[in-house]
Amino acid sequence: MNIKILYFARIKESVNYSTEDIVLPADVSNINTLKNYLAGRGEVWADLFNGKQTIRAAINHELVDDMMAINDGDEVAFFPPVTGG
Amino acid sequence: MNIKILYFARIKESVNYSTEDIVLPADVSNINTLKNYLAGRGEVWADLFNGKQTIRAAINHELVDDMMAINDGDEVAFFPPVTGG
Amino acid sequence: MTVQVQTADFDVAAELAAMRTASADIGAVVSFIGQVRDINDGDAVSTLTLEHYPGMTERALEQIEQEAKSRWNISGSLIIHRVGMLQPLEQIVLVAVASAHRGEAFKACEFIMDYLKTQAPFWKKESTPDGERWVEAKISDDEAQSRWKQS
Amino acid sequence: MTVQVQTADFDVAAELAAMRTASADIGAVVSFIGQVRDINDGDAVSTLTLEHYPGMTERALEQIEQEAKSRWNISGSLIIHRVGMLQPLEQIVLVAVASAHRGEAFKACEFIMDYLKTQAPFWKKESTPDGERWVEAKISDDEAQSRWKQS
Repeated sequence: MNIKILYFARIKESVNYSTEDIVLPADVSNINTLKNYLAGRGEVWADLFNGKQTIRAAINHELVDDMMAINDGDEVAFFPPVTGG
Repeated sequence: MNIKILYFARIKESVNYSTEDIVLPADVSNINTLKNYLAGRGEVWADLFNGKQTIRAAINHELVDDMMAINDGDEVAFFPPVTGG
Repeated sequence: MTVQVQTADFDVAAELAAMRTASADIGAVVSFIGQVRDINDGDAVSTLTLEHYPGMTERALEQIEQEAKSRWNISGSLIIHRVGMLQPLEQIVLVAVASAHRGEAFKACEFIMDYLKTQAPFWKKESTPDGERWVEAKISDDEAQSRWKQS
Repeated sequence: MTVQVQTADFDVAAELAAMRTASADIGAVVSFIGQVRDINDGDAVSTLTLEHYPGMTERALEQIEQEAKSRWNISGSLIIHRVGMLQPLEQIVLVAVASAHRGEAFKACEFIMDYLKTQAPFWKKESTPDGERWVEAKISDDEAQSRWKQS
């Protein structure tokens, strides 16, 4: 399936992407498996997505946990814990 | 001893005084005995000071309880529970 | 630490700006504005008259501010309370607290209001279609204050 | 119930006056103003840049307001949050809640701030003498939010 991924704050700076459209492999079905998939892209990605850092995820503008399923056409976002206010 | 008494809000309206200077009898030494003394002035005063209504007292601008001693030259005030804010 | 008791209205913007810009160490300003409601206990209110005890009022408000300052790490506080005759929608009271962090500012501001409601010598009289009446103190205000008692 | 995310500064006086005078049933307006501090974690801060997630930000803030409205009897609420580059002493955020009575306004306003701090997608980057750095989330903010959890 096709999804859009957005990156914010220091994650965006680390991966040098703010957004990408990707076709997910068949075995990537939720946030957790997507993180594992991204961690396989190289050292920078592994550092971010190997589970040692707290990375929050949203699907279609809703905060979700790692077990949340991803569907075709979703907008997925990864970002650090928020620091507004 | 000589003291000044101030009355506020509905107490002032009931007794028709806002302030008076009085010489206290020898047996009036604290707020409680002063209330009893004032209650003896007549029906309006008895209604206010017989203990059935909540009447707060202050001495020299400090809220006090009924056992607080009164000294010569004090400014004593009687008023209903406050309702500002 | 400022206390003002006055008949004139107050300028919330100017007061909050002065409080906020007093120091660049201030991260949070919490404020409370109280205003005259046009209805109370089910009756229409056309005017509200506030009586107070000059001298004691200022002293009581200053003591409340001091107590707040002793309990929380706050940079500044302000209490402005009006007296005299007010109409519905007019401002009655402004309490503002500045602090480096929000939690202390929220607590100190609510503390000041809860103590003001039970300790500061102000009395409200309402004009309603049935005539004038003194506003009765609320048990809920005593309860609000008692939450802050320290053992 | 209003939410605004903007680069421009906001006029606290106008916003609070509009909120306060929306109804003569309103007796209390509690507000929070957050501003840029010139020091953080012991280092001088020359500028603060706020990034956010357009679309999700507004949605998250609206959900926080809805949750506050469902928990307390409030007449109105307002959240204005700035993004982009700010200097020390500039205003970052205004949260205001109007209610008939003060207790609900205080609780709802602090609730909105605590949730905003942990749920709304904003990120702060500071410029210090040692360069730029992203502000780290605080455990104390998670703890502040968790106080409001309902069983």
